[in-house]
Amino acid sequence: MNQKRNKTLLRIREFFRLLFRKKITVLALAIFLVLVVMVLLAPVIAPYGYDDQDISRAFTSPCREFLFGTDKLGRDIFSRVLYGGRISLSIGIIATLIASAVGILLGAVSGYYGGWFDNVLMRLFDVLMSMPPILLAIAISASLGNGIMNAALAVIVTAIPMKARLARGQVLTIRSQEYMEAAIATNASTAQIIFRHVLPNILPVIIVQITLTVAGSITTVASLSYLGLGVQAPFPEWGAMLSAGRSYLKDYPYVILAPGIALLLTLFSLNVLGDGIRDALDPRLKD
Amino acid sequence: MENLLKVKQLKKYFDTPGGTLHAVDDINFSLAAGETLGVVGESGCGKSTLGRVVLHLLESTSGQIWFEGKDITHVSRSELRELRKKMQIIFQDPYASVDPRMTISAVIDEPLRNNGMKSRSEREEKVAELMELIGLAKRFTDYYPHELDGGRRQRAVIARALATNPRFIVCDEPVSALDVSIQAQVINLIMELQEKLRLTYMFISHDLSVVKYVSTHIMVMYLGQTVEYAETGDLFAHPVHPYTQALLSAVPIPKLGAQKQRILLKGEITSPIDPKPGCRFAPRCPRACEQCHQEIPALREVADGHMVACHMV
Amino acid sequence: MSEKETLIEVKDLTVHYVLHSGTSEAVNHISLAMKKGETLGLVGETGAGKTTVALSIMGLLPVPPAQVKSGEIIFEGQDILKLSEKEKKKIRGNKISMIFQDPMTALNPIDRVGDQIAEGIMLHQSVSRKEAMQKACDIMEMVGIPAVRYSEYPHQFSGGMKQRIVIAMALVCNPELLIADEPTTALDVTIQAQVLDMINQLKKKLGTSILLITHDFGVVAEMCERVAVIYAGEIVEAGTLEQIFEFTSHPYTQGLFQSLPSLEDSKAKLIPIPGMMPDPADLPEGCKFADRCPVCEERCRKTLPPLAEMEPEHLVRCFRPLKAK
Amino acid sequence: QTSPASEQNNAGQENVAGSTKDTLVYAMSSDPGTVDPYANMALNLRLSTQVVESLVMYDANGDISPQLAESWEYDEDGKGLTVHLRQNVTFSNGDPLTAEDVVYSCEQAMGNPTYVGALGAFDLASVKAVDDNTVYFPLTGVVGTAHYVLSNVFVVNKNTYEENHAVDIIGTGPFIVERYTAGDAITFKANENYWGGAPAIKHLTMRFITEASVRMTELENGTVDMIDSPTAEDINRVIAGESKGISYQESVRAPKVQFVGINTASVPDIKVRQALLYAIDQEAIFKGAYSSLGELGSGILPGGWWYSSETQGNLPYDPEKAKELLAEAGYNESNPLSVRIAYASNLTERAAAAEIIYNELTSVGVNVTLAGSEQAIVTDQLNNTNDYEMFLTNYGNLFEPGSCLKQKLDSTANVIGGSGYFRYGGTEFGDQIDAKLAEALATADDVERAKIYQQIQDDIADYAISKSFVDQKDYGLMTESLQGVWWQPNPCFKEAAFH
Amino acid sequence: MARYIGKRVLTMIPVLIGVSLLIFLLLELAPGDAAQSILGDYASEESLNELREEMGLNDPLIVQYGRFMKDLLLKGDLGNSYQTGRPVLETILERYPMTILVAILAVIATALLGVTTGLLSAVKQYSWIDNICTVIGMIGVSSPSFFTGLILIFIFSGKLGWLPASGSYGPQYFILPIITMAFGSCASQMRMTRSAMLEVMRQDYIRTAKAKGQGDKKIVFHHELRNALVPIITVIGQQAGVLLGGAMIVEQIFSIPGVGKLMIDSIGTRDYPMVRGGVLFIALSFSVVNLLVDLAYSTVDPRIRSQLVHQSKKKKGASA
Ligand SMILES: Nc1ncnc2c1ncn2[C@@H]1O[C@H](COP(=O)(O)OP(=O)(O)OP(=O)(O)O)[C@@H](O)[C@H]1O
Ligand SMILES: Nc1ncnc2c1ncn2[C@@H]1O[C@H](COP(=O)(O)OP(=O)(O)OP(=O)(O)O)[C@@H](O)[C@H]1O
Ligand SMILES: [Mg+2]
Ligand SMILES: [Mg+2]
Repeated sequence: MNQKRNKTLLRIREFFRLLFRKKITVLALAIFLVLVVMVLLAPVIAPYGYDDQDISRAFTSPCREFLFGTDKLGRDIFSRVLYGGRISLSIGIIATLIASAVGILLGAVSGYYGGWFDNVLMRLFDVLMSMPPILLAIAISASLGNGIMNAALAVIVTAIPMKARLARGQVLTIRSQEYMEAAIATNASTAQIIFRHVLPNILPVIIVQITLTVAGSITTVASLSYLGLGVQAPFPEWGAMLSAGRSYLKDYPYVILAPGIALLLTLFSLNVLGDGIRDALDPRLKD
Repeated sequence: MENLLKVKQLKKYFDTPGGTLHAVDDINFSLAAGETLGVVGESGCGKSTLGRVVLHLLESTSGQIWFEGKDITHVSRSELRELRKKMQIIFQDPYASVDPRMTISAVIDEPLRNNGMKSRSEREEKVAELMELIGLAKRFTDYYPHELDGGRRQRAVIARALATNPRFIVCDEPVSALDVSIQAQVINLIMELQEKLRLTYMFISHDLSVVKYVSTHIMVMYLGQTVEYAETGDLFAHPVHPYTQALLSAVPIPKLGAQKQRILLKGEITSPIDPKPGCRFAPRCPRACEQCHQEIPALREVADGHMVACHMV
Repeated sequence: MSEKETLIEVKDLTVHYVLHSGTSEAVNHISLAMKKGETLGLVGETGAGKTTVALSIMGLLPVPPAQVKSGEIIFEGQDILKLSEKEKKKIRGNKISMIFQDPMTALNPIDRVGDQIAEGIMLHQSVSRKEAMQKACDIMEMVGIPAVRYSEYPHQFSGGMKQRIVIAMALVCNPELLIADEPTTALDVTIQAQVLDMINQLKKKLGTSILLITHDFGVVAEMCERVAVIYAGEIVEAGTLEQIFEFTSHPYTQGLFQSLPSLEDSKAKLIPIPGMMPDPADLPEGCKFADRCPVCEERCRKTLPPLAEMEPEHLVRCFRPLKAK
Repeated sequence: QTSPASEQNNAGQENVAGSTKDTLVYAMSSDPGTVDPYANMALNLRLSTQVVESLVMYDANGDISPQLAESWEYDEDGKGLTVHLRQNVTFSNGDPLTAEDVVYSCEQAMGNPTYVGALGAFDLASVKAVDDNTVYFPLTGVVGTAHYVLSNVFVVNKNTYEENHAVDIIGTGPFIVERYTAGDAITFKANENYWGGAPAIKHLTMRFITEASVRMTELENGTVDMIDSPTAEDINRVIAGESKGISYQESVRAPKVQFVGINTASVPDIKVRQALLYAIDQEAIFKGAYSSLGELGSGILPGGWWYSSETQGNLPYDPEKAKELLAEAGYNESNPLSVRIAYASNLTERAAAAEIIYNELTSVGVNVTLAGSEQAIVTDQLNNTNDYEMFLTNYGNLFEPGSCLKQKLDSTANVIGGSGYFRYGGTEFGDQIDAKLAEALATADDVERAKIYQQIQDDIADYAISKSFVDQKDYGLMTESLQGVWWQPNPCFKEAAFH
Repeated sequence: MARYIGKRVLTMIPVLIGVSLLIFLLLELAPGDAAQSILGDYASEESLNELREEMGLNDPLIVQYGRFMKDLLLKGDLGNSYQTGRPVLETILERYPMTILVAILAVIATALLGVTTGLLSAVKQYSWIDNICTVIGMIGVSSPSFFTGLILIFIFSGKLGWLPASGSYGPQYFILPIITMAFGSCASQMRMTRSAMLEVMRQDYIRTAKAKGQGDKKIVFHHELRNALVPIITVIGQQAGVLLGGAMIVEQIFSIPGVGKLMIDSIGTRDYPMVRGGVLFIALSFSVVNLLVDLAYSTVDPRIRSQLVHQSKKKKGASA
């Protein structure tokens, strides 16, 4: 068993070696970790609350006291960006996880069983996917009304079909592998097959997808908020901050640059990481 | 001898975009316990499909299968579970046939777990026992398949097949992917196990010399159909069907001056999709006549236990 | 037949694949010589380095990771390895051409097969497009494929036909050397027989020399005049067909023969070679075969036996060769 | 591709070359989708008033001056209004303007409830033509300021309206619709036969540019000559003279009062309502959200407007008092008051106001939920549910003040729920207000009537249902060379010219 | 082939029916009252009810849906906008060409940019060019279009005054929006080109071509790129779909009068007929793009071509 652990360790080391082959991936991971830590420690790091208003200090330029300046209501943008990250990241991650869990399971089951279930589901997804995702998200969140939950729901619903498609395709590939047949020949039950063979084997692809989807979800939520459909005041979601600050771009660029760059960095690190993981997991690209 | 497996008028058709594909078309044979049926034929002639249908990995289109005297053509779920403990399969590609994410012990453990062996220690013991049986050193327990060479992987696959103490194993080209030196190791292992465990094999291969080495009986298939069936010695000594003869003559012999009279066939195996009436081999047959293009020849006994499907003999 | 003039000579070729995970010593100090019009069989197990030798001759080694550590390949008085890329292109497909193992993947799936044949003609001969097409048609007929199928795509052909097209492509410029890397391994025996037969006929007609890479002694027996057995990147035995088959001297070669089931004498027990080929990234010192050798001694593990000439043309790399003429 | 802007660009070049520029490009925030004045009462009037004229108009001082109506007189009993039309006015298609056109227009207005409210002073169904040039408007009561309402009677051509009104309407105005490119722009050309004399601007383009910052950029780049709905920051900068070459125009009247209201049905306790209003700092919102533009809000009607009460007003900002009152009403930390505020979150200023209120109410211990949505959803919520305690909205003051008050406060008026978003319909208070409104309408004496209206405003203030932040004006920014633009309450270009 | 196209067009129908149903359901869920939207804030309950009755809003959903489909199928009528009273179809058709124009330009820009950089970084794998392309592409995908757009306007229109910030009156007007879109999507094109190229480069037939003595350039363009086209086309198709559907936010920011902006505006004002019509139109163009992509495959790849022919043959057999 010890040997097994060693082997696992070795595999992990190999994975990281491949992952860090490109300097940019290292950079991305560093950015991401710093962002996550800062966002997690927001209550500690942030010098002000995210909603500490003081009209008298509206639009203070960045200075020692207010690192990124203040907004129209005199709130400290640095603190708001930190707290906003909590919202953006947690929606991104939670929505992605839910969408992935549901999507993958649906896709795996429908790919595995085929038949009418598969047919119905795929037709449904055809319908959902025949609209641009952002339009679907807008339609959903406009129908359900504003708010964090509804925005998250819109993101989830738009992400599920893609996850399911992906999982289904993977399952179909794996299903035709001989080891699946071998498992069936040894009386493996469907659940065993899905959980022991199918899911672990599609995991790498899924992990990559998840990193990239987190980025996508954050973008979607930010876009919704930007259009006034997503997260509502006073929560400082980045897209909402951009939306509220966009009129002041010319006079007070820091009002939108701060959340904009935070958003950009987050998405950049996630995208690069996802890409790096994909490369690292792709056996064809080894060395 | 008791018939362990009997197959009658077995057919398996696939629906494909191009039409109905006759992968297995009216196959009959019976196989006694302890014997090995060698199945040879060109790529795509339905060998693997036949094996899979017998094992219920694919449902037959029509025909009947008996196993241990029982009709198993249609079985319930629970019967199938029991059946699968007794019938196993070894695939050609030892890489594709094991889950790349499982360690060797997990691979061998899988059938034990799936077939209700609950206790962990018991299973570990059994895995160790099986690994010893097939000659895999203990240190490979936690290796992943890709860390092993083909020969060892194939041993693990054999161990997995043996885990439920089956009586019958379909070996679907178990050595074609291996190098000659390794191939010999595995063939020897398969033969030893047969003796030790009184196993019955259906041994699929396109390598005639291997089939000849391991089988007691041989069935030559062409486009889903049996063209000749005989005891091994008999078949090699007196091949009757023109296809068998051509096949035998085409095998290059690793001996100096072994050059025999080659029967070179024209063309290649035709499409099994919606085959034309008549003998399937007729388009390539050097001896084909009018009748061959009209009727499918029936499988007839031409000598004791030697069956041939040809109008011309 | 030994009087014929030498066509190509590989001298002391060493090729390594340098990877992060280790260096694969794929080919080590291999020397080969081929005469005009002759067929040389290069036999060995998976990973022995056969393809690497072939690619070195073609100048097609994947450059990283492959590195030529030493050696030269003399063809027409020049060292191919030292030629510029441009000069190599002139030789490739023209004087030396190659057939790859898998006909299924060797053809560009989206080009008409005829065009793929004509491509080589237009590259090396100053002919018009039309002439090239005509020539392609001719050669298609020659390998037994009706010229009317010029405009079809690879997926419309069966494996054997594709392999014939690949062969036609290789022969289209009358090369002096044809390297055939396991040309029939992917084919059924009856088709293999057709293809081998065809290669033989073409060879007779065109006088091309053939470097035939295979692991099948049956094919060797049928096609070759001389044989080199390669093990873990080294030649362990080389000689004429007769020398190798009748006077097998290296324990490895003998092991290979003994592990083959035979069609002729049915119940001879198979004697497998125990163990497996060493990892080319981690080769032992001494004789590479020592671990699996039934007659291995102490010194075999320490020092690499030289490739000794047992008799003219019969070379064996073993301290204890089995037998000689 | 011929386009309004390229024409404008050409004109711009001409300008450089020294000849006079006669093309004006105006940028507004969104495409109303129609030039029909009777489609709904919003931005469409910015377009339609270029083409279609009302009977009277507001002049630069905010006073009524004749337009299509030349003169008018009230009946003896004050219950009717006779309007004399200007002579020799023709529509741009050559049809003469007749009294029948006015009657026809009133019929169109009847089909639109917004106008039914806006024209509430008139008994629309009974408007009739006395002769070709005279129209008689019966009134619903004694409305001394009814002639102001004539500014909302837009006269369309009875012969062509039916066929063409959405993107190509025929009017008597200074401009003629040339082309309407949905979502992009509408172009007008000068009506050379305009009764008031052909305008100096020969081509008028109104572009729809969503982003305020982009509109401003275009103005600064000179690709647009005038913009509406600028950001408060831009306006302040222009007012302060910090933007070179850009001047501004403000509407003389404050057409809007921005305020927070309380749903009396969800918050029946007057102490709680007072507490909520005490907790809100009107000035902070005026400054923080509205950037101190316009006048600090003084009540339901804009300060200094006809009938506006001087004694009425907002409760002062007194958070301590608010806490006290809340405690008296039985709310404390363990049992906080929960308040849901409905507002249109796509309006940035209102959203900022909501955030300030959130902060202020939270600091007196109220548990606040901001329920911001798009306007359409908020409207639905306020009309059809009781799912809110407070709301942010504005009163439009496009009409005559009596109608304004009636429309806002009458619990039997045609607003859903009976009494608007305050929900006091059916209560004693509601009946009281209704009675006073009726009384005002029946009062012929102007001074008396004004008193009643002021009384109503004081009652409302005492009932503690709203606090206004700002009497808001509309602003337009333009290049300095553009002069003679009116903003009443829509931009009017008939006397505009580049200098 | 025609048969295949016919078949594909037929299969679009259920998808479009599904889309219309979905959007009907979604809008039913939505708060906001159509009658209210039309009549405005001060409408009376009676007039609202009257209008609802007139518009059939009081009928069960399924009846409303049936009526909608009937009008659509029999009269090609998508209803009238609540907001402007104009026929929805007319408005959409007016706005559609702009969206198509922008989408096509953006697709071309994306493809040009993405394919070239992808090709470069595949051919020069791990070189500095590869790295720079990757980084820039990654920044592109990571910058939400509303941010990119605002910044571009800020710089190029606001600060430098080089390019117009809004409108669609000439070639220069499209530069910023197209850059915004291409910047955001060229990374996936590049990524796909790169990996498809790397995949193809490892194929045996490339080795065969080299063995013929073929030159590098010819190998890259004739053999490799052509074979990599299928996945590249897939991505182009996906992007074309998305962009055709209206690069909604970009249209919004740059005030381009396309369908995307129309959709955002209509959703904002709860102009349901417009939303329904727009979504249907977008879904339709999505399906058409998918069909075009499949047809493009078949021109590129003879294997797919013969598959298509096969499939439609089978269909013929089945119906006979
Ligand atoms: N699941 C399937 N669906 C459709 N056709 C199939 C399926 N499985 C096999 N076939 C077809 O059935 C025929 C027989 O296939 P089978 O795999 O049994 O051949 P085989 O003799 O085992 O060939 P090989 O030597 O290549 O393994 C082939 O033409 C194959 O394409
Ligand atoms: N591109 C490569 N990168 C890394 N290692 C390689 C590469 N190509 C070959 N090798 C290694 O070099 C050794 C020799 O390979 P080669 O392909 O020459 O063997 P071969 O004799 O042709 O085998 P086969 O019979 O399987 O074709 C093997 O260990 C192989 O893993
Ligand atoms: Mg098979
Ligand atoms: Mg090889």
